[in-house]
Amino acid sequence: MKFNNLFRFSVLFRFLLISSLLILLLLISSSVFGQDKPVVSDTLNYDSIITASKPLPPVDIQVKDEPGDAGGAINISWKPSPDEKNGKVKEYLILRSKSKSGPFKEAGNTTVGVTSYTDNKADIGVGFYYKVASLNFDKENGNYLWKSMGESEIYGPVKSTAQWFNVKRLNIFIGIIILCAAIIYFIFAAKSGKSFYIRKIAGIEEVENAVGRATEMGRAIYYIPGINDMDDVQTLASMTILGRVATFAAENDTRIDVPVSRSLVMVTAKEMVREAYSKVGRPDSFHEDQVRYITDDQFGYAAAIDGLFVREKPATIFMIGAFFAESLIIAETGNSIGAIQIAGTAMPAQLPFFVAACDYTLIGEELFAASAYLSREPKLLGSLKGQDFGKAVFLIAIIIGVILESFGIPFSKYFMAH
Amino acid sequence: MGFWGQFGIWLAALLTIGIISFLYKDNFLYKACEAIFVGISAGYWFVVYYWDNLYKKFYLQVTNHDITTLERIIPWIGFVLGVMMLSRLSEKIGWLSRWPLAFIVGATAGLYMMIYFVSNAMAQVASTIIPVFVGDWATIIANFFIVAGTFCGLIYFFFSKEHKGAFGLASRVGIWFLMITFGASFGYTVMSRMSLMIGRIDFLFGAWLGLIK
Amino acid sequence: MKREIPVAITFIVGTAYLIAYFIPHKPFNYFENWFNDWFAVIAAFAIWLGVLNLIKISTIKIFQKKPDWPYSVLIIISFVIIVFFGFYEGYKGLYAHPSYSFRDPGTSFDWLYVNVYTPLSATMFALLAFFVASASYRAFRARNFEATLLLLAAFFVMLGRVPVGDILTSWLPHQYQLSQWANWIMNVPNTAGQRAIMIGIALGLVSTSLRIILGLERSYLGND
Amino acid sequence: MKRNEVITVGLLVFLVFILKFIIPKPVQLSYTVSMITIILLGLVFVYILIRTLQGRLIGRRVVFLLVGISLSLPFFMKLTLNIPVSPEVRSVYDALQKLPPGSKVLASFDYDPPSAPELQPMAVAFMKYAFDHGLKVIIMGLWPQGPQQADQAIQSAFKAEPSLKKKIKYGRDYVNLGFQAGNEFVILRMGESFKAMFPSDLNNTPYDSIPLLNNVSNFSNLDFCMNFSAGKPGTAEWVQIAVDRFKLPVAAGNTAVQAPMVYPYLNSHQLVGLLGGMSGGAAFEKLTKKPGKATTYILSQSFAHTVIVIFIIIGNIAYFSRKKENK
Repeated sequence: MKFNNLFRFSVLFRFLLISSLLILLLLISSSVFGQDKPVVSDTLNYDSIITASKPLPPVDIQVKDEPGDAGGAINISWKPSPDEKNGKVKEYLILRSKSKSGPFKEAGNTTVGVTSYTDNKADIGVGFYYKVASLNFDKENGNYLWKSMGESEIYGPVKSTAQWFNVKRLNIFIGIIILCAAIIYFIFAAKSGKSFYIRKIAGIEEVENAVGRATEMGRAIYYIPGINDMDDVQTLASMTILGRVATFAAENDTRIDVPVSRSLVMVTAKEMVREAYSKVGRPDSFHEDQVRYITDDQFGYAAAIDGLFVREKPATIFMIGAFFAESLIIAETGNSIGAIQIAGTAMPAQLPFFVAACDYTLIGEELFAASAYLSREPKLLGSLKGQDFGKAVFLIAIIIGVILESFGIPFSKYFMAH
Repeated sequence: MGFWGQFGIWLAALLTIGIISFLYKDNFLYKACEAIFVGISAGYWFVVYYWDNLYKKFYLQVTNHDITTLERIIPWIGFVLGVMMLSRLSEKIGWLSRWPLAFIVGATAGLYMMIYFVSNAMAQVASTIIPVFVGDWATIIANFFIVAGTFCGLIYFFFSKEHKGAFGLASRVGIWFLMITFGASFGYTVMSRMSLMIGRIDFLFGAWLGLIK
Repeated sequence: MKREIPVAITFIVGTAYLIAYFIPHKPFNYFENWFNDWFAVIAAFAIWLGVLNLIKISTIKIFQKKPDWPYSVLIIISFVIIVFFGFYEGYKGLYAHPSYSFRDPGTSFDWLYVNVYTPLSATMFALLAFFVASASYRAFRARNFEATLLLLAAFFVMLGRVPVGDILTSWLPHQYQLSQWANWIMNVPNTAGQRAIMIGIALGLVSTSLRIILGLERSYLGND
Repeated sequence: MKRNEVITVGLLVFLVFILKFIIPKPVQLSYTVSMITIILLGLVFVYILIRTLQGRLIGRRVVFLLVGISLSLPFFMKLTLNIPVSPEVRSVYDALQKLPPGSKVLASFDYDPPSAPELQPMAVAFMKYAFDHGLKVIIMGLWPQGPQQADQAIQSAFKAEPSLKKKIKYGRDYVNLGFQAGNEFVILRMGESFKAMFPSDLNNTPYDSIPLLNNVSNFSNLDFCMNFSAGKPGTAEWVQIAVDRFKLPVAAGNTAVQAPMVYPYLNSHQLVGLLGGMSGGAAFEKLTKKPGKATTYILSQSFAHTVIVIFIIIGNIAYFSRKKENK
C-alpha cells in the first residue's frame, strides 16, 4: 500500500467520506435553492480547506552524512517548496525511517524559510531513509484546527560515519601550522644567538629623561606595579621594566619607591631594585623600605598611594602592570601634583584613562615587547619575531585580498567561510 | 512584604550608603562594608563551586548507576587532581599541586590557542578582506577606513621594523585609529559606570524610600 | 620528576585539545568532555585554597591584634554565615519534595545574595562613576594630538548615544547629527582599531600557548 | 569622629526620616521646575568654570556631590526625550522580526545582579517581544545568577503586560534550563548535545519530558540565539564557539564596558546585532514600542554624560589658558 502512514490514511478516508457528503449536499442545495452559494457547516469546512491548501513538497532534496564530525548526524537540505511564496507552507517536517517502506516518523521540524536540517539522532552506521514534507495548518489556542501536508519522494539510505579529519578546517590547520612553525623557528634562532631588532618604544625611550627630571628636581620616583600577583604576565613584564628604571635611578642616585599590593611581588621587586643598585656599584644606597607592601585591598591600596603622592610629591611616576579601577584614582592624583607619568598596561578598559591622564602609555603588546627588549630573553624575543611574521602574512594577505576582491575575485573565503 | 523583606531593603540601603561614604573619606563604615564584602563573596563562590562543580560534576557522576563503570571511574581522576591542588598548603609536598596546575594551564592553552586563532585572527582578517569600491560613497568610505585602519593598526604593533618613511606614516595613522578606539571605549566605560550608579540611586529612591514609582 | 611530569601533563592535555579541533573521530571527541569535567572539579578545589588563605590571614591578624583586626572578625563572621546557609539550604533542598536549589528565590542564601552581596558589589563598581568625573575635571587633558583624538571620540560617543546629542545638534540635518557621528565612530574607526588589537592579541595568545604546550614556558610552575 | 561629622551623620539620618515617612509620594517635579533646576545646574558649572580659570580648582568632594545631584534629580523630572536608535540595535530588531512564530530561540543570561541595571531592561523588553510574537524561548545561563535574572525578567514582563501571562505556558512556550558551570566548555558541549549539559531544567524536570525540547538536540535545531552578557564568559565565547564552530546566528546585549570590543564581530557578521549598555536597551525598548526601565533611566544617563563632557571641557580650557600664560 502506498499510503503507509496511518495518519495520512485516515485523513484520506475522512476526506473521501466527507467530500462525498459534501457533493451530495451541494447537489441537494443547488437543486433546492438554485445557484446560490453552498451552505457548509464549520466542521465540514476544514476538509475542503485541507485539499485546497495542500502545499507542494520542497524540491531538490539532498541527504548527506554531516562531514567532519564524530558521526551521528545526517544533513538534509532542500530548495523551498514553490508554494512557500503564496503562504501555503508554515513548516517543514523531516520524516525518517529505517526501511524504505516505512513507517516514517517525524525526526524534526523547521520553520518556513529554513532550507536545511541536521538530524542528530542518526546512529552511526545505520542506513536511514528521509522524506521532507511541507506543512500547512491553522491553529487556535495552540491546538491544530487542521493540517495539510505535501510529502516529497523518499531519499536514502544514508549512513552517518565518523571522520578522521575535519576537512572544513583545512585552512585553519594550514594557518596554525605555518604560524607555529615560524614561532618555533625564531625562538630557536634566538636561542642560538641570533639577535633581533626591536623598534623604539616611546615610553621606554623616555625613561631616561623622566628619571633625569626627578634628579634635577631632587624628588623621588614612584613605581606602581599594578595590583595583580606574580602569576600575571603583565606583572612579570613590569618587573623587567622596573629593573631598567631602577638602574637609571641608581646611576643618578635618585630615590625610587615601589609600593606594592602583593607580598610575592614585594619579594621580586626588592630583588630587582637591590640588583640594580649593586650593578651600578652602589649597594649601600639601597634601603629595604624602598619596596614596601601596603595592602592587598584594591581601594585601600589606591587610597594609601594617594596619600603618599600628596605628601611626597614625586617628580616622576611609573604605573606599569595590571591595573583595574584604581588606575583612575592613582593617575588623577599623580596628575594633580604635576608629576610626569609613564603608564603601561594590557587591560583594555584602563588604557583609555591612562592615555588621557598620562604623558606616555605603553599600549597592550608594547608592554610585552618592551619587556622582551629589555630582558633579551630568547624565548620572548623569538615569540615576538614569530608574531610579527604572522602579522606580516596577514598584512600582505589583506593587501592582495582587497585588490582581488575589488576585481571580483573571491579571496576572503580562504581564511574563513561566512 | 514581610519583615525579612523590609529588613533586607534597609540592610541593603545601609550597605550601599556605607560604600558611598568612602567618597567623603575612608571611614569605619566603609571598612566594615568592605570586610563584609570580602567575607560574603569568598563564601558565596565557595558554596557555588561546591554545588555546581564538586556535587554535580563529581558526586552525581560517580554515584550514577545508569552509566558504564568506565564513565563512573573517569571523574575520580579529576577529583584526585583537585585534592593534589590542596597540597600547596604544605611546604613539603607543595610540588604535587603542580600536576593539577599543569593540567589547567595545558587545557586553557590548548583550547584558547585554537579559539583565538580562528575567531580573532582568521575570521577578522577574512572580514577585513572586502571589495572596497562597491556601493555608494558612504559605504566606500566606511569600507576604506575599516581596511586602512586595521592595516595601519597592525603596523603599529609591528615591532621588528623601524617605523620610518611610509612605514612610519602608516604606524602613525594606526595610532590615530587606536586613539579613536580608546575614545569610544572611554565613552562606553563612562556610560557603564553611570548606569550602575543610576541603578543604585533607583534602589535608594525607589525600593527603599519609595519616592518614585 | 617534580618538573618533568607537569610539563608532560601540559603537553598531553594541550595537544589533545588541538587534535580534537581537527579530528572529530573517537576517542578524541571524548577527551574534551572528560577534561572539561576535571577542569570544573579542580577549580572547585582551587577555591578552597583561596578561602583557607583568607581565613589564615584573618585569624593571624586577630590573634596578633594587628591594626584594624576587628574588621577581620567581620570577614570571618560573614564568610561563616553565608557558607552555613549555602550548605543548609542545599541539603534541605536536596531532600525536599519538590526539590529546590540552594540559590532559588526565597531561600535564605538568596536573601543574603540579594540584600548583602548585590548592593555591596554593585556600589563598589558604581563608585567609579564619581572617580571618572573627578578625573575628567582634573586629569584628562588634550596634551597632544593623540589625546585630543581620544577625547573628541569620547565626546561624540558620550553625547551621541543619549538623546542630548541630537538635541544639541537639532539644527543640523538628521544624517549629520551627533547620534549619527557616534554610529560612524563605533562602526568604522572603532571596529578597525579593535580589530587590529584583536588580531595582535590572538597572535600573542597563540605564541604563549605554544610555548606553554611545548614546555618552553614554565614560569607557571614557580621557581626552584 | 569630629563634631562636624557627628552633626552631618545626624542630619543625614534626619533627612532619611523625612524622606521616608513624611514627604508625600511619589515626588515629581513639574516641567517648569525641572527647567529651572537645569538652568541652576548650568549656572553652577559657569561658576566652576570661572573659578577654575582663576586657578582655584574645586575640591574632589564638590565634584562628587555635583555628580550625585545630577544623577538623582532626573528621577523626579518628567521629560520625554527622543532616543537615538543605532543600526546595530535595529538589526537585532530586524532579525527578531524575521523569525516566524514558533521559531526556537536560545536566550543565554550571562550576567549577575550587579550589572543588572544595564542588562535587565533589555532582557525584559526581549521577553515581552518574544512572548508577544510567539517565539519559543529556551533560557540558560553561563553565570550562576543568570537564570534567576531571566526569571525576574519574565515576571516583570508579565507584570507589565498581564495578557501575556494567560497566553504563555512554561514548558510549551519557554523553558529555563538553569545554570551550568564550565564557561566556554558548556557551549562547546552544547554543540554536541544540550541534554548532556542540561539533563534537567531548573525545576528538575527531565529534559525529555519537556515538550518544547522534543526536537532540540543541539544548536542545529535552533533558529536564533540572544545573549545577554556582562563579561567573561559571554558574547566573545558565544561568537567563538556557537557562531564560528556551529554556525548559530547570535545577537547580543552587552554592558557598555564590553560593547566596543564586540563591534568587530558585528562588521564581520559573526554577530547579528548588538544592544550596547543603557542606551542600547532604551533604543530597543523604543523599537519594540514597549517602554520600560531603560527609557526611564536614559534621562539620568543623559545628565551624567553631559556633566562629564562639561568637566572635561572646563578642565581643558583651564589647562590651555594656563599654558598660554606660561608662554
